[in-house]
Amino acid sequence: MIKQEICKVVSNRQIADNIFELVLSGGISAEMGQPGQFVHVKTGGGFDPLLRRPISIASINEGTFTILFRWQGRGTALLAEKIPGMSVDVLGPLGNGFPVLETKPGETAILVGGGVGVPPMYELAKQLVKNGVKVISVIGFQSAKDIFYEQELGEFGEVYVATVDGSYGQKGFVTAILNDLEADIIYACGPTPMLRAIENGNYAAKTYLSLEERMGCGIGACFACVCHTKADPKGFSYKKVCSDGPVFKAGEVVI
Amino acid sequence: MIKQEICKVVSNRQIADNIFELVLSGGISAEMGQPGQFVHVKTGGGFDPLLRRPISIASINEGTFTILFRWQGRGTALLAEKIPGMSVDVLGPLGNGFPVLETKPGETAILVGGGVGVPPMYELAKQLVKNGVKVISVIGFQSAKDIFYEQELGEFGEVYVATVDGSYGQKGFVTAILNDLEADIIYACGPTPMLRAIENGNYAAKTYLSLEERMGCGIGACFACVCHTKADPKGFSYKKVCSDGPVFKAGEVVI
Amino acid sequence: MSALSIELPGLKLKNPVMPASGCFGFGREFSQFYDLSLLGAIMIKATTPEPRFGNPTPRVAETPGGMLNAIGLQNPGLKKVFNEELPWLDQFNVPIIANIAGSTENDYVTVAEQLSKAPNVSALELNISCPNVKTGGIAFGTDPEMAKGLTKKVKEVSEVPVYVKLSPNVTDIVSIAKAVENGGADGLTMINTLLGMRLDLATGQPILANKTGGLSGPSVKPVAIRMIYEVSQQVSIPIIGMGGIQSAEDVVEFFLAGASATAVGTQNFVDPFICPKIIQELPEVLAKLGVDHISELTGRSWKKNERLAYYRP
Amino acid sequence: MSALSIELPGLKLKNPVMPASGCFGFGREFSQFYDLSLLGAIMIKATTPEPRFGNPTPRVAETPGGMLNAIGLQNPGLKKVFNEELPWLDQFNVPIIANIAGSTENDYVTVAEQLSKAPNVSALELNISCPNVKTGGIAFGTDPEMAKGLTKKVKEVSEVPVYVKLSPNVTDIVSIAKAVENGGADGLTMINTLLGMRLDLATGQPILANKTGGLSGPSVKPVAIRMIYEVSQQVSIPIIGMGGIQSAEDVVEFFLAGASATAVGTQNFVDPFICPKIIQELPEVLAKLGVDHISELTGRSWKKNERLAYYRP
Ligand SMILES: Cc1cc2nc3c(=O)[nH]c(=O)nc-3n(C[C@H](O)[C@H](O)[C@H](O)COP(=O)(O)OP(=O)(O)OC[C@H]3O[C@@H](n4cnc5c(N)ncnc54)[C@H](O)[C@@H]3O)c2cc1C
Ligand SMILES: Cc1cc2nc3c(=O)[nH]c(=O)nc-3n(C[C@H](O)[C@H](O)[C@H](O)COP(=O)(O)OP(=O)(O)OC[C@H]3O[C@@H](n4cnc5c(N)ncnc54)[C@H](O)[C@@H]3O)c2cc1C
Ligand SMILES: Cc1cc2nc3c(=O)[nH]c(=O)nc-3n(C[C@H](O)[C@H](O)[C@H](O)COP(=O)(O)O)c2cc1C
Ligand SMILES: Cc1cc2nc3c(=O)[nH]c(=O)nc-3n(C[C@H](O)[C@H](O)[C@H](O)COP(=O)(O)O)c2cc1C
Ligand code: FES
Ligand code: FES
Repeated sequence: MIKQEICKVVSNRQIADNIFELVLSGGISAEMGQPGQFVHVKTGGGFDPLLRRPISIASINEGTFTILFRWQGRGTALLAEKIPGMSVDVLGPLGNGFPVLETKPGETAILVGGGVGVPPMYELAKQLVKNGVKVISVIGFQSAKDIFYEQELGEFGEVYVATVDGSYGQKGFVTAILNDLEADIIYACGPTPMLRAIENGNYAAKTYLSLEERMGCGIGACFACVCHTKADPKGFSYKKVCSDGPVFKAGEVVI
Repeated sequence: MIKQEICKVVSNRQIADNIFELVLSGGISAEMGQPGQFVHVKTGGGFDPLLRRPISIASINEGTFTILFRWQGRGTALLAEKIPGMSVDVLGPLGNGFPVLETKPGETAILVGGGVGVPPMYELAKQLVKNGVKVISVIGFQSAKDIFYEQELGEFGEVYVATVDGSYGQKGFVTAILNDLEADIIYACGPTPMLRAIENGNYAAKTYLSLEERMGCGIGACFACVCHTKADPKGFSYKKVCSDGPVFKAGEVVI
Repeated sequence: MSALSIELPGLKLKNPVMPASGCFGFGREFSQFYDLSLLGAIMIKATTPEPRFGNPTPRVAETPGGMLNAIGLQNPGLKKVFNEELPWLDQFNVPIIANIAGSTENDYVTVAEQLSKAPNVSALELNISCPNVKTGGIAFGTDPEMAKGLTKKVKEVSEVPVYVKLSPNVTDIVSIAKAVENGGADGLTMINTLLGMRLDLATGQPILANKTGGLSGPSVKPVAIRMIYEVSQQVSIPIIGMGGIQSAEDVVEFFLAGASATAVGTQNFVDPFICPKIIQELPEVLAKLGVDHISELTGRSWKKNERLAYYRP
Repeated sequence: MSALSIELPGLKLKNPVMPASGCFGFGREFSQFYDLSLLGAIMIKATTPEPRFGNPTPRVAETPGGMLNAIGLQNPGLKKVFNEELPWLDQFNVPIIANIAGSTENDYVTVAEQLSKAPNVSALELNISCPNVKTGGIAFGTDPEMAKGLTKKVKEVSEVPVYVKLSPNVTDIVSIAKAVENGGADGLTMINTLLGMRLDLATGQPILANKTGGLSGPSVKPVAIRMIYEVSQQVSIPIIGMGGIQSAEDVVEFFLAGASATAVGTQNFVDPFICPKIIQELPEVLAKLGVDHISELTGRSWKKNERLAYYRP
């Protein structure tokens, strides 16, 4: 069930250039299950900023959960300043995440994360491995200084890293690595061009993509985050990224 | 000189119902001298709230200064939440305070404070006593629970307290007490009706009043805080409470 | 609770707080959070004769103390609203105000005629102020004669009272208000969004795909209060006030300005529980103000110079 | 510094940042904080033929992300401005834009004729948009024909270029802009304040003695950006943009929308050092955007679809 809760900051640490790992505690964590869901976070107390910020759930634990975020604008700047004991107003868990059971035990899943698309892959990898799935992570960043969670994902299987500037791992985009791998299923989250390339590349029989869109409510009420369906790309039918997604099967919606 | 400085919170404690005593440290304290001047405080980091808040300087010390404020709206609520180590953006000292040297050694001064008009009286009393002036403080509040700085002012001379509801000290307004006292000079700060009553009461040969007005800039540039002069009550001449005041000689401006 | 009950043309409200159109969909999402029958009423999303997809995304952008939206009247169309959304809402026993929109007078008339027949639609809200569509919408709301003409046509076919939603993007809001009153409007709702825009420094382009959008949220509250203050003194039909309401105190401010009921828009996105919270807090705020019934506050800022009892938050 | 230099009718500015009229007095107070010659220009407080006291207090009220003011054009009058304030400002070697106001056309003409003769006045700013005075002011700014007529009259007597300051409180800002361009305006400044109001719950009455006031600050920025975006595409005279500017990024946003220079108002009250701070930060922001000269940004949001270099704050 979706809850609104004032969570407590357990820890907050910088783990890469402008990337923070924030652990929050609260009963709301008991509502979380599916990797790829997100929380909608009120980053400040008043109306500065006014709207909540959507952030993926990176990891779910007993009584706590973890989010990873990039310091980008006013909202994430305020989150970066949080110290243990402070509180954060969280609405969630929201949306539909990655279908973990789509992968059978013994099958291989490739988890593709680009930049701040990496976070949900951690909980996903954890759950897949628990189910006996072989996990390969392919994560892409701009540059060596931006890399995070390479080791953490390494707990669950091989990890390949791509950097745009070639300062670490494979030079270029994650797709360069995907060309050389095989899997039964791909789960991906990252910038839209990356998702498009993965969809077009047909790297596996099944592909699930987590989309990003500017949001108002995060719960399906404001129609800020809709996208067309592939079946009716110019028509009236639509999906809401916040409540129908953010994860869609490749081919379901126009990205 | 007026400075803008990010001061550090040394301490912050509640001293009466909704009344807080905030001690700040910063080089700016070296610029402060005259009691009755004020600082213009940015209470939050962004634009919530947007404007600074004028607060009287209550006491000036080596490297620190003290302000006392009533939790009223958004700005003072944020100030009330400050804890040691946090920072506060302060502009000041602003305005012209009470003329300490108007009172000769050996003379008697009555210091009248109403509610959050009490704070500047502390530094004023301190300086007057240092100059060999006899100080009597007359302070008024709504109710017993609102009283603060009775003891602190007691360090410098007699203190009389009035409460509107009679729950402590003299029932009624400060003027009831003033009727029974004599002095060479009166210095007063408090709500406008109190200042008017003191002006009209002619309780001493010389009277100085500290005015309150909604402010924009606090430095004399926006014309938010002007008042007419008594010499030309309907004309074009004016005084700015922020930069010509907040302290005026009784009879100088229309209150 | 009777300190909060309000009667307006077509509307018996247990309290004067309702979600604003477009900020609450058709209620389904919020019904996860609380019992919708707590609400004074529900203003449902704008309905057009045919389904609309609306504008491309991004459709929202944050601004200082507010947000821009350019949804573009996405809605499932008259048929689906009538056959599915309204019957679903029937379970809550709460008056529905149906927001109607279109590109032509005919569009409005079609939707009005049909929706006013729905058993749980207590009033219509004529949206002549949507800034986010190419044709219709705001055009009707910026010209007094067009606004009056449209109001008349809709009144002719509507079986329930008609409230007209005014646009703040005008030089003279009073003349528009008077025109629609003359056209037969039973009430006004105001304000819709202010036309605004934000540019993205990363690209140099507008953030919204539609380029401009409608500004809502706390930042517009002073404009809403000013317009309601002006209009309420010049018309004799009631006003449902909105624009930046975040608290019970804000509701009181709208009443003092001249509103007879209020709607909450953007804040539903920030705090999904905001409407029931405000409803719960109102009696205490009224008590502090020393008024027995909230309707005593309507227009108090201009009706008499009698000051309120001293109020401390 | 040459990446910031700008030439506009009558104005050679070393940078495009100036304090907005009414938010900087005649500069005396801010000269305590920094050397005024750092500024691109100074827009001095509105001047009327005779001294004015302005409105009763309270004259300001805070709003979410903004403030209301109803100063009411308090100023020492033409004579004193000409004989005392302008000569005092001469020491700073910074172009002065004199904001002129009045109740009648004659008032404007009188002030324009005289102030345009002052040696350090480089341009006039015709304030036809002050919302806080009973006569004149905004009335001239909401009617295209009146605006045009007044512009013409002032142009006839002015010895320096004339910029007309537009009011955002209109249905169609483009028609006003075109009218004053036709009237001979050399440039536009926009926006003046939005008409707004706040009520005090403690009394039930407006906080401002004048009841309504002009809304400024960050909350109005999206409205300013939208209007400059619209107007700059329809006129061929330059625009000095203002409304909620708080940072070098905001200045860039105004340029992208279509401004050729910018003014900072309310933020001077929050941070007296804001103008020199922005001037200092601008070169770095331009470098991040990959532009050599700030004027390349004017109208970039609509001029070409060429995206800017990727920008990270
Ligand atoms: C489903 C979902 C999951 C996400 N998960 C993560 C995550 O795990 N870690 C992470 O760092 N980021 C994540 N993002 C992106 C994150 O929401 C934005 O970086 C964040 O909102 C920026 O806020 P800001 O105040 O710092 O930036 P600002 O640019 O000041 O934000 C201004 C407005 O734009 C919106 N906005 C800006 N960038 C984005 C964006 N990329 N996507 C959506 N809205 C945006 C903000 O929400 C806000 O409303 C996710 C986005 C979505 C939609
Ligand atoms: C020269 C001067 C000295 C002052 N000294 C003190 C002091 O030492 N201690 C203290 O508690 N208070 C003092 N005040 C009053 C204090 O400024 C207000 O209580 C405070 O600004 C309220 O801010 P807020 O955000 O809590 O309230 P809000 O009501 O949310 O404030 C909204 C706006 O109204 C203004 N405002 C509200 N009340 C007042 C007021 N009484 N006077 C001026 N502006 C007001 C605020 O500055 C702000 O701009 C002083 C005022 C002046 C003018
Ligand atoms: C996302 C969004 C969608 C809206 N859709 C509509 C709509 O369909 N019809 C309408 O009349 N008003 C619509 N509005 C305007 C609101 O009903 C309301 O008038 C406005 O937002 C001001 O109130 P607020 O500041 O509380 O949001 C919409 C507003 C928002 C933010
Ligand atoms: C206190 C105050 C006084 C103002 N006085 C004038 C004035 O005399 N003449 C004028 O043209 N504009 C005046 N303005 C409007 C500003 O110049 C500016 O157009 C407006 O405030 C928007 O900019 P901002 O949001 O940066 O403040 C005044 C604004 C404020 C806040
Ligand atoms: S964000 Fe509101 S519907 Fe998706
Ligand atoms: S507050 Fe600006 S002049 Fe006094």
